[in-house]
Amino acid sequence: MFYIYCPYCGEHREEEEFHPKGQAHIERPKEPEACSDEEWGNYLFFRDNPRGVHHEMWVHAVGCRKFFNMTRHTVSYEILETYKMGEQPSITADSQAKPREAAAVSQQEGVRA
Amino acid sequence: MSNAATFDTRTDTAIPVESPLAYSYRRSGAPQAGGSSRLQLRERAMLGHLILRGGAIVLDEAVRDVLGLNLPGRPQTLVQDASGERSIQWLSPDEWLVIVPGGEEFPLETKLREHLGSAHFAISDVSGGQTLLEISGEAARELLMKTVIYDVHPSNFPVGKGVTTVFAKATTIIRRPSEDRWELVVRRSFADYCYRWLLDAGAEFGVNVQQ
Amino acid sequence: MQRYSGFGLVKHALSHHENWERQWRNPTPKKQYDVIIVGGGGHGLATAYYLAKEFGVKNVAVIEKGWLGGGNTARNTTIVRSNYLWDESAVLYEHAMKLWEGLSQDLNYNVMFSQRGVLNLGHTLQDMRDIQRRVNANRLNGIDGEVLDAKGVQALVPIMDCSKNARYPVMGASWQPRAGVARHDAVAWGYARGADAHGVDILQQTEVTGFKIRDGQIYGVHTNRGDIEAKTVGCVAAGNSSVLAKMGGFNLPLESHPLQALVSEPIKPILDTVVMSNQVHGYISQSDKGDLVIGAGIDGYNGYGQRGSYPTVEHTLQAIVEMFPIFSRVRMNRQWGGIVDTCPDACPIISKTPVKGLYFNCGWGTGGFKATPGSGHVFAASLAKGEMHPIAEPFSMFRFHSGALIDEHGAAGVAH
Amino acid sequence: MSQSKQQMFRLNTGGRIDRSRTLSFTFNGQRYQGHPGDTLASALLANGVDIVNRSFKYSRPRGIVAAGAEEPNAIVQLGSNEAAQVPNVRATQQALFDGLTACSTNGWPNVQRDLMGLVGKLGGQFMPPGFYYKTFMAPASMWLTYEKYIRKAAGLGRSPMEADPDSYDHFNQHCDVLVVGAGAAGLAAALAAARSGARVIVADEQEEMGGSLLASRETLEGKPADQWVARVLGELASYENVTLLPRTTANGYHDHNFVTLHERRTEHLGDTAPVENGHRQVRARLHRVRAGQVILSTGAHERPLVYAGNDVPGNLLAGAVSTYIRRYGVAPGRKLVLSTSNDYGYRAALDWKEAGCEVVAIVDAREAPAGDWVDAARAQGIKIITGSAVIEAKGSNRVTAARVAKIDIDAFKVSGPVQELACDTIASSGGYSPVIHLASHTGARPTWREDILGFVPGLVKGVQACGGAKGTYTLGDVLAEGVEAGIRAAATTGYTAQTVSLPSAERLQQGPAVALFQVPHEKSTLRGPKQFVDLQNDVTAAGIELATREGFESIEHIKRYTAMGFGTDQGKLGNINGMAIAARCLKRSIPEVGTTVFRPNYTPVTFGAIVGRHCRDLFDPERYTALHHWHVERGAEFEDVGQWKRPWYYPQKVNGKAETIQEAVARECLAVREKVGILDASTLGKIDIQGPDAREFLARVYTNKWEKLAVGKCRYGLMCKDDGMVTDDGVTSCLAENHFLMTTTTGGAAAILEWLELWHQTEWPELDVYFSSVTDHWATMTITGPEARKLLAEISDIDLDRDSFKFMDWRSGKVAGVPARVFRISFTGELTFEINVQANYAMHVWQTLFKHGEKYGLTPYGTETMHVLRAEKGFIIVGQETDGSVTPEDLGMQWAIGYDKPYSWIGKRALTRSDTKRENRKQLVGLRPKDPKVVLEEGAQIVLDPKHAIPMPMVGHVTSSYYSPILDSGFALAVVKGGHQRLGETVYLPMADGQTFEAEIVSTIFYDPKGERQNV
Repeated sequence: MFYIYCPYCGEHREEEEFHPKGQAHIERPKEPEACSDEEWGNYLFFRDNPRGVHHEMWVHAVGCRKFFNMTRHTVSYEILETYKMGEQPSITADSQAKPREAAAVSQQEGVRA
Repeated sequence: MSNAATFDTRTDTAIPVESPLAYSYRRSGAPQAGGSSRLQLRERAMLGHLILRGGAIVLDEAVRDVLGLNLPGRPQTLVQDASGERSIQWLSPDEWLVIVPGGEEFPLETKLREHLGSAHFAISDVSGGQTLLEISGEAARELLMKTVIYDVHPSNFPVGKGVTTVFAKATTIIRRPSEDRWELVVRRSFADYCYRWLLDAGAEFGVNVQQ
Repeated sequence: MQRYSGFGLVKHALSHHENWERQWRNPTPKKQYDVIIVGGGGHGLATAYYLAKEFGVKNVAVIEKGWLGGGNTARNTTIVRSNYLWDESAVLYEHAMKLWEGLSQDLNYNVMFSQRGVLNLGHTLQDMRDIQRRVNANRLNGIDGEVLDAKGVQALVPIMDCSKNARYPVMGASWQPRAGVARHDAVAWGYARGADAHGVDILQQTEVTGFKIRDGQIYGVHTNRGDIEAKTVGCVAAGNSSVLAKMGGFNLPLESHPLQALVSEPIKPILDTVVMSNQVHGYISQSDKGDLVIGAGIDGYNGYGQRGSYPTVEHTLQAIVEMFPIFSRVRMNRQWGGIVDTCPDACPIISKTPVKGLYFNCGWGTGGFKATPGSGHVFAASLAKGEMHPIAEPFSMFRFHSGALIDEHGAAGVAH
Repeated sequence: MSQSKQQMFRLNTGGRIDRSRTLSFTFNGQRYQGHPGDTLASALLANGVDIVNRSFKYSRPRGIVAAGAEEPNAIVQLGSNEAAQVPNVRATQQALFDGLTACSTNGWPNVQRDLMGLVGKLGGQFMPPGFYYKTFMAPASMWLTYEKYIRKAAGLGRSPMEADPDSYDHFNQHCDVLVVGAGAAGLAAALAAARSGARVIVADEQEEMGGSLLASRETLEGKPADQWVARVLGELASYENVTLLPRTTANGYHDHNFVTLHERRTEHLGDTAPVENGHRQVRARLHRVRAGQVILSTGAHERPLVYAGNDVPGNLLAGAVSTYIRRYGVAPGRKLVLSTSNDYGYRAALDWKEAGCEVVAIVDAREAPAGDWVDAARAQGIKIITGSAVIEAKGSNRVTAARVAKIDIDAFKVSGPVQELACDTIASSGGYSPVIHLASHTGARPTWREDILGFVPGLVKGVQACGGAKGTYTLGDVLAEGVEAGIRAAATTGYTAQTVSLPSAERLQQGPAVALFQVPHEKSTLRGPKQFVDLQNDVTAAGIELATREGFESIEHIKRYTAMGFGTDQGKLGNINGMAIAARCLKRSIPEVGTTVFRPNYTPVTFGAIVGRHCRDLFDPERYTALHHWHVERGAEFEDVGQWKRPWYYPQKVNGKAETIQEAVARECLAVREKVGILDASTLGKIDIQGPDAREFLARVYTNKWEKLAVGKCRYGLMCKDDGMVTDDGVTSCLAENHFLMTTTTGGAAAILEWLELWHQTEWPELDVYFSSVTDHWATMTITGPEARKLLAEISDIDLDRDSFKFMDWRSGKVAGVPARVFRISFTGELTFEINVQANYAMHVWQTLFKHGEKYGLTPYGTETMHVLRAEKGFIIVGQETDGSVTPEDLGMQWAIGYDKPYSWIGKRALTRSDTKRENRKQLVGLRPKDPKVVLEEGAQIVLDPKHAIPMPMVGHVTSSYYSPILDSGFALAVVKGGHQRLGETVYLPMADGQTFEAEIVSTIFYDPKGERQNV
């Protein structure tokens, strides 16, 4: 069960307080009317669903009720970072090597009751 | 003016009121464990509850001037006045819970709105929608450990902290106004469930319910 | 193929079981096949089996990165039913059901398909409306089923709490007598043995690392054991479908989620039917070994870890004990997780793709096992002809562009 | 030995049992005696009970082989009465208590003489692995019949048939360091961590903490090791930052250091929890621990050797023999033969000898064993047979002799003559397997270490293993590793731990062990007598060999084909041996065959403990309105709507007899249509929306227009998802220019609030608007019917004049002396006022309404009547008329769609997709049954040609159907393909009972089509 650092509450909280909201950084087309059925369908339904580093949106439903983003490994389930809505991830599938450690430390080792 | 409607939902004429636990007392009673009790439970009903929304910078001055309290900017903090009767609690970066003695909420809202003028903010009166349960006694923390998933150990939950978290299968706000006292802010419609849960989980400690 | 029978068993016993043949070969990959199936689970093996047996395509390879039948086939709760709401899915699952009914004999492998019946409980007025709607539709589609009231449910499952003082009292249920359970591993092994006997190469420990595509047409796959050529490639990779699609250069409307299940310790037989409930959210049956086989819900986040979160297990067991208070002192032995690829409309994708010759069969979510024979059969037909089988037609991935979704959430609300 | 009631195998001295007190217990109907400190297993051995069970498949007699969690055989049914039954209790882990009642789970007519045993004897060879798959296929119709008999053999224990009298708890724990296992390593680690001030939890599965030290022949600081244990436990107990949890098993290790601990609080006291000062104690507690660091000091399980007849009672693990002697003061036999591949096994022989019993011989697979314990054995004059092993145990109900021979391990054959040694006990040791279960729960793959012939845990972040769990077995090193782990764990969680001075342990010389798993036999594995690998599932070496012959090459395949490791012991004893055998058959190395993945639970956990308090009345919250009490006293029947309990209808007693739902609903409907009714509508979701951009926001989330809605006005709104499908509806009122009150469906309230926040926080943060739930703050009372205005006028100061307070207006004022907002909206089609007051005043206002309402015939009505009335008006219920596949246009609600709104509101684009533009989509229509007496079934399917063969094409279904008292006829709402173009057409509804109903497609509005009544 995940232990999630809420970027707004500034502390780790139990997964039960959160709801996953699917892939992050999906923007609604600015001009929906200009979209083809295909483009609109892609926005609505088609997803990356990677095996590995994934950027997803969560909401601190039982807490501050804020939506935020999370970079998480979908196999190890390790949370590499969480960041506020509107911010960009510092860790991606490509640029993973170094910051991964740092982030992992703050998310994992730093856990203190 | 913020151009929002304000509405005093209270009346000073003597009208019988029913707290969210009124039905629960009738249904489940109010156990008196007496001397052997390691757990006290008490509802503080009919208080004034306001939800304050807006930017911290916008609200801070108004709250200080009107309520005489500093708006807690740090997450999970609870600020009270000397009497402990008035408090304001951080709920989210743009949301605070103000609890004041019953009847004070409307004048307070009005004053805040005057003070805030045309700034962007929101104040919602939720006094009828929630109630406050006080838990004290040596077994209080054990009871909470059975109930909420949040870490209530003193090292993580010092006096002056308040969080919104999972209470059994409901949501509550849990606060620690003083060393030996915990407060739960529960929604009216969930109050009976929470009450029955607390009696059930607390039974082994012997519960005293003060009405 | 060495035929199995009671007599054969006795014969082998007398020769100390020293003469049993391999159930399938362990061949080295050929350079080229007519059809490559990516994914050696139940669906993939069934596809290969029917390709070779029914559609005369015998030069087939099944490529499996792990061991055959090791994915969701080995991890599901083995429920088989066809009482789906919408015509499109009802036809598909009933097609599977009819194949289930002769499968052991067809494969000469006892998959222990046991038609002990499935109850879908209703606890609210809307539950009952949905149940009536579904059962009426099933009946007119030629699928067996009836609506039971609480008394009828109690009569079928005496140990269930059907009293009014339950939190969500049982108001009734839909009952499909022909539904039931099957031995999941045996399904994969039976299809593997059958496919192998028809000349299909099952390549285990072989991982597809990419597709060979030239001007929009596929002509082979890269694997960790070298390139293998084929002009027709069918991907049946369940939870890993999105990963394969990416290799093909497109996305799918899929999310891969953990789906958990658990079993109790074996106890003496006490529950003969399969019981499912959306409202309290749990489902349960008892295996021939005596374990209570219990399905939990899907975890909301994407996960390839074959692990889910603990609260899902808690909530499921709460539901089970709510329905069966006497199980409170029974003990949970083991829990595990699978990776389910879920579609927005809770219906599968059996489809052509933007790449010519590359087909996908995925998105079965929590309903894959029960469809195994039907899925394999219609997919095989489509691969053999190069045109989608009429039953598969509505399940094109492009329905998510046109909007022609087949929303089975009502019927598939609970993981199964 | 059934007459032996005087514990004839109990030693006169030694052990940690309290001989001064005697406990009596019953096993299979026989009364026996034991002592406090006994487990059920040690007490049974003390009384010479050899056969404790019958095996699952072959019904062979089985005895106790181990002393802990790894025991595969001694699985018993516990419980002195029906409600107290517990299936599958492991006798080696069940503390003895006075009056304990247990019996074997298999065996008929009894475990001593079992008829199925014959079947096993004769039929054994006809039941190889996978035999089910190869038989019972013909005829197809017979499988269920075959299966009925197969199922008879299923299961170990049985479920109780009565509800559980006990209660269970969850405990949410958080700590810096969780230590799992309080043996030498664990205690050392806990000590180091605790002294640093870190919050430490120590969990140990046994009755007493101390692990192997409680029964060790080794000394610490020259004194018996258990003295050091006592001292350390004393110190730990004195720390406020330490929690000691004995009888507590870490059963599951989940992500991010979340570990579940199963604490058995009363199972050592009785089969139901004792009552203490009026309160029944909690039987078990599930600790949900979030730990900063986890230390796995779970030790190692001894691995038995696999030889013929190794399942006959009297075959034990060497370590178990020592444990029974040293910890429980029981010698499980008289004459011992020890078969070992390593030095550790020798301890059993030494303990046995010191207990005053006869050691016939130590049979050591090594040519030249050397080491301190070997020397000690020689010094004791114990006969040591080298280069050999016990290749077969003789005996049926108890070992009578061991067949011993020289073996060639590499060639896997017996290489010398066989001698038979008379004995009643055979102890075997094949070395140790670290307990890696918890580590592998996290998904971390274990790694094989050739030097210790075992898997060691693969580790994820935040966890470390030490001692036996890591493959370290020498006491001195174990302690050192523990301390090191403790210090590191404390440091990682931000504490500074100073090192701990270790007690001095003896440094023993040990010779290398030899890799021996399956012992060769004169006959081939397939032809020879059975050699058991997994005792609980009757998996034999021959079975594994057969599986590999049939092409099952991955260990996962082999496990599934043979069922190895699927028992309640999860293969703690057998799995490694099984892998080794598979490796031999496949001519591969053990790691090549594959590692096994253990899943939670480490040992089984009571459902009740996992459920905790979330059962019975507390299974799920019941949400009540402020008026709930009134509804209950009025005898309302309730409907579950989400978590709410809503009055469904109010049956009245008519001359002593309660109304049926039909009678009650008819009465309630007419009361509303003809007089006035009242509904508790408090459950509707209410969201307070404030901010200068509130109006713009509404325009984006609703399908209809909002820019012109004036203060004091209300408007109905329809909400879609961006796929164009209807998801919610409700009335939103303009309270002030920047202030709106939105109502949502009862079930949708929470989801809609989150939906609004989602769009505000992620897509439109630039809009200045805030949302707050005020659902519980307001109580909502709907008075509706021709007399509504008169009634309200009596107790309100609001000007109710039809022209000043128009339909779709709201006003504020006082009702029954209470400040109220009154909304003139209508869901019934009648003149309606929705009175909203602060919930604390609700009961007063409600009762005042009734005081004044009687003369107007004020009648409370429930959700059923509400549904009838709204359906008569063609008003939809989201979730009933819609199912996630219905657009506003399908509902014929174009009037609520602002096609030309400037912003492309949520759902708009999707409405023009090729499929949503389709002509023949299912559209909402009314259905009038040809026979007015007919009330169509909700969910009934609609067809155009009822004579069509099955499958019969369906064009839609009935979404709502009721009897209308005011129209005195049945009527329905339905969705029909192209329905809007089919008004007047006849459709058919073929029902299950064979009859087919006819109905005409009509408008959805059945009553007061002009909508005059709400405007009176």
